[in-house]
Amino acid sequence: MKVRVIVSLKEGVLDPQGKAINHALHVLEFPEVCEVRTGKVIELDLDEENPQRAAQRAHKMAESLLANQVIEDFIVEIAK
Amino acid sequence: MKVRVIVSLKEGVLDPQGKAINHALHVLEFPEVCEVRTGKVIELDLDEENPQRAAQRAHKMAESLLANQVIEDFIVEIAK
Amino acid sequence: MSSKQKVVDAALARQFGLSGEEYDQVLIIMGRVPNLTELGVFSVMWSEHCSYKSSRKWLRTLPTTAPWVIHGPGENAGVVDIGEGLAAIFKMESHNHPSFIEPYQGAATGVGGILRDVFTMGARPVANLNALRFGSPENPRTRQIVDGVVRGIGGYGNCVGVPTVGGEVNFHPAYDGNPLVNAMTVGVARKDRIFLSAAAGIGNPVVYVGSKTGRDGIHGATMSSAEFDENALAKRPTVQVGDPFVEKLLIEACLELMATDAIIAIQDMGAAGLTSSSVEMAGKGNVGIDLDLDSVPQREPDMTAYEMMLSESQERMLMVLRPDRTEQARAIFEKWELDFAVIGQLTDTGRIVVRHKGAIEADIPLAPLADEAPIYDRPVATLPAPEPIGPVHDPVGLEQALITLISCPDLASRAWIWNQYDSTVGGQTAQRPGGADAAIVRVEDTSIGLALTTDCTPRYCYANPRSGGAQAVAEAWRNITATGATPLAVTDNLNFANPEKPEIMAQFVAAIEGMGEACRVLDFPVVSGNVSLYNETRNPDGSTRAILPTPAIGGLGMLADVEKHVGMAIPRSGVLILIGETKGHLGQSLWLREILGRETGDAPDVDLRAERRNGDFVREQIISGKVAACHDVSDGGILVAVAEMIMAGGEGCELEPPQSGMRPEAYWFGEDQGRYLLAVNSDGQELLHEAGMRGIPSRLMGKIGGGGLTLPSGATISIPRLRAANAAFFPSLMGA
Amino acid sequence: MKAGIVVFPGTNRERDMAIALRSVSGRAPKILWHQDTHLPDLDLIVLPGGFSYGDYLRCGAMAAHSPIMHEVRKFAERGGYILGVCNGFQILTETGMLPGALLKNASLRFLSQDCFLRVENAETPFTARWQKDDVFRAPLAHGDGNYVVDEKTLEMLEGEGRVAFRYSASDGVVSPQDRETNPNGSLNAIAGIVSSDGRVCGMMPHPEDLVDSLMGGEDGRPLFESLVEAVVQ
Ligand SMILES: Nc1ncnc2c1ncn2[C@@H]1O[C@H](COP(=O)(O)OP(=O)(O)O)[C@@H](O)[C@H]1O
Ligand SMILES: [Mg+2]
Repeated sequence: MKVRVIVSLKEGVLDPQGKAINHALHVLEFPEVCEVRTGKVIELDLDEENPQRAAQRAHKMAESLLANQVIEDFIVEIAK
Repeated sequence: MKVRVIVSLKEGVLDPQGKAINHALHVLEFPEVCEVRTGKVIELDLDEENPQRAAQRAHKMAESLLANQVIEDFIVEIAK
Repeated sequence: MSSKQKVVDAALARQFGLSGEEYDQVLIIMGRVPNLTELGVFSVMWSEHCSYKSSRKWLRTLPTTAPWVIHGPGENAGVVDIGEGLAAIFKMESHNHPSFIEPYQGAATGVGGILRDVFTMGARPVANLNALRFGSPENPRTRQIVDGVVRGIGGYGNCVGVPTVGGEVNFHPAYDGNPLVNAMTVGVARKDRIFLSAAAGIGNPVVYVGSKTGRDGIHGATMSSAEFDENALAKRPTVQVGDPFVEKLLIEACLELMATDAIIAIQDMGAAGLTSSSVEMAGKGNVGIDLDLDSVPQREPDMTAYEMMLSESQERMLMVLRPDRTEQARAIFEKWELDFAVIGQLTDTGRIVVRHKGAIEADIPLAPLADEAPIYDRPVATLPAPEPIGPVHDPVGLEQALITLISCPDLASRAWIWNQYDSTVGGQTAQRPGGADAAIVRVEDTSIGLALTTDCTPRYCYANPRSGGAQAVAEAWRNITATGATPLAVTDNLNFANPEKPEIMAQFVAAIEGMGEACRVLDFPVVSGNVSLYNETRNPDGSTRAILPTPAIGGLGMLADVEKHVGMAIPRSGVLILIGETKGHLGQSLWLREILGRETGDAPDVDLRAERRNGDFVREQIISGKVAACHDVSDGGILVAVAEMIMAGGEGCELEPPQSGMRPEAYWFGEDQGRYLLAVNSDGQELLHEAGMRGIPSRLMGKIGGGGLTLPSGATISIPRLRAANAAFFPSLMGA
Repeated sequence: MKAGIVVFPGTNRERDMAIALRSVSGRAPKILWHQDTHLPDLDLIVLPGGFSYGDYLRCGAMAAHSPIMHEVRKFAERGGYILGVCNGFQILTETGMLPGALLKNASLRFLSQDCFLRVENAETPFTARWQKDDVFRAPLAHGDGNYVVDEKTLEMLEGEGRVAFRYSASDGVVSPQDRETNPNGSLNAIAGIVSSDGRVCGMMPHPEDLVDSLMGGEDGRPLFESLVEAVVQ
């Protein structure tokens, strides 16, 4: 089962990388870009057939390692 | 319209970060983890109402800036 | 690609970079048609990169010995004696083509590769340097390449914890499609514990350690030996990705194992990976080697023998161990969480035999693979005479010219770059980048200092390859001397274009002649190096553009007492004295290029005997404690050198009028060689007298003090103005 | 002073730290391995700089889960002194032993340069040899040193005098918005903080790399001298 954990900075935490990309996209003539936020994807290939259990375990992994909840939020998605 | 670009290393390209996370998850007693691949998410808020056009533009941005196509692949997803 | 599928013939061999004659030679050696894996082995072993087929004849003419040289060329790196039972081990290597395709990973893996060359010999790496050449700043791609290369060098070196202490950077349109990334590593080992690569002991296990093997950079060795065409970007060969974290573990694990007596031979897997490491180890030891690829740690499923033998996955080493120490070795690598696998053994067959899944995938006699590798005596054209310098006039005056020069790409402050390199890790860096003409690193727990530098002036090498080659060596020697250190030996990285063109071969041969002569006169032997050819870009219309000939020199010197070294920062008081003769040579000078927009004239003459005499005098003065600061006069001439000392020290200087009978711009900006500026705390008379007694040209340049650089006219350029002009280029090029 | 330095896979400033500790205290520190679960008798544990686990995922995140960190935490609870420098500071925040987090430098580049630090609280075991408002120089070398913390905690840190060091100009002027003097963009120009009992200190710059005039100065020595003094008492 493939599970995807997406970790991104909490709202309110400055994302200079996002800002830099936003700026660069404007320079490259993508004026429609209003905001850019960056984050990390961690794709897990789990030896677990049950999607719900897989998601639960991934959630645990995110809490204990993949995200730093002082500054980051995360979501877990089951890959199609 | 919110669009998400997920950039990840091409298949076969070494992902040192994924390897290290995999190792750490095993130590933390998540033995079910078989493989970990890491990537970046770039969430774009676009001034564009048409989902198709938004995706197209995001695709262009990925090609010209967000992904390094020598070693990276990307996908574009329309946020729900 | 499977060994079974492709039909091997002369046409395929050509695709693999083997000429018709070379393929015929393969057929004779094999006595049959080779299979695909075997063809792959020949093609990488006989590539320019591994066989030095165009350059070997000329490399042999370089001086390589001296009483302090322990190992010259032929090992993974050069080794020199630095006293107290210690040796310095160092080498430079290029990663030019990979850095053009993927600047970050290309540069990063370049650093990783040269580190392995050094620690494979038993040394703890103590310093990195990098010699970089980029295209025109106006070319938009230049900025991306600078960004990626600098991040990559920093990303790798910072993580492994080896300080990056020096290097050089030039910009020139000739590097637009072909930047040069030359990385140098210096390590320190005990003299009695140096590890070599010749395998020995029939039946001994062949052990693979480090990272797993993937399909990375297959045919990198042949790629770096072929000229570039516009399609290179589109082809996108599997780029190698470095893992500096694993490299750090590999350093620690290897050094831990090297403290035991387990290792008989060891070799990093560099270009052409498993093939070149196994062939070279067995070949040097005159033994045979059997490999069982089933045991090779693999990152991807279903890899073929061909892929495993040619993979250039990073952070791997091959060792021959004492059989009774294998388990002890395994425990060390497991402690450091690295792969460890016995993948074969040494045999008495004189052949390399590769097995995979029960089948023999390659069976090649080793001696002819090495001995019958092609060597070419390529045609050499007559060098064209340098373009005449043309009429010279000064349209702007001293002040404006100085400001223009210190802000130009080749002289602007490199702080933007070195501020991204960790230069202090290890706690032994006594002179960081910018502090002295050579970086100074103390050898831990001793009073020994190493002085390290890289040098080359490609515009001189283009105008006059022979003088340019000599100048590169002389400048490295001078930079080391200017700190008070004694120059010991050099490593080189000979970057040239296509050697099949007689005019390029002429540059190559002349540069080596110049280098060789300088090395001989200065007692500065070449102990290691690397050749990178085919550095040119094929334009869409089929024409090609060659790089400037760039024989980069990495120099190493030492101080028995590191406390005695000096930097280049002007002190609080005293005078500046110029040592060496000023003739006002403006050919190929930066003044000519930046002010008159011309790259004309001959390179400056290099008088090696004067160079040696002046340098030996300067070093003596520094070691006797009479000198507060020293800086050599090179790019940009005297006025730029004075400005650099002022910017580094934050103290001004009032300059004396120029030599009579010389045009001011020639005096102040001429690039005559063999000169130094010395700052002394006294009135300088004693030193001037001493120089006079020895017949060494010397001259009072000015009195230290005042708020900036005061010209003989009385005009003063303030220190903040100098610094601002000098600082602007990189931030503005890079957009921060 | 009996000091121990923890080595994680990827740590690279343990030697610098050992040299500094030995030179100031006259005693060579013990090197501890990240998998050790038994600590020797120690006064001080140092988590040194480097790239533990390659700084992959987040700096310090994986090291924070090492077996030894359990012992380090217990050591702190017993009142032992702990110093985390650079990667060590990142590890301390990842374990929650110190509040806040270290984000990418505002420039998004690795920075290696000298900075000036102003001593904000001279009453801690790490700073006693200085006076409040003293300024000293220290090299910094990191990609992720931009200190952030939520507003409430920040108020508490400031209120309780737990900010030990702030980035400043050479004359002591602190300007958080100024990239010249606050190079990584840290909140309130915070360069180092201490725990509520003052016994755990985390800081980004490297005082251990400036304890020898040959290397450009001895500005970092007072920190180690303060610790030696604290231990004696
Ligand atoms: N330009 C040169 N001058 C002197 N020695 C050289 C030069 N180029 C290569 N060598 C020597 O040839 C040997 C093989 O070099 P190389 O193939 O680059 O090493 P590696 O296999 O480690 O990449 C080394 O000992 C190297 O020092
Ligand atoms: Mg080698």
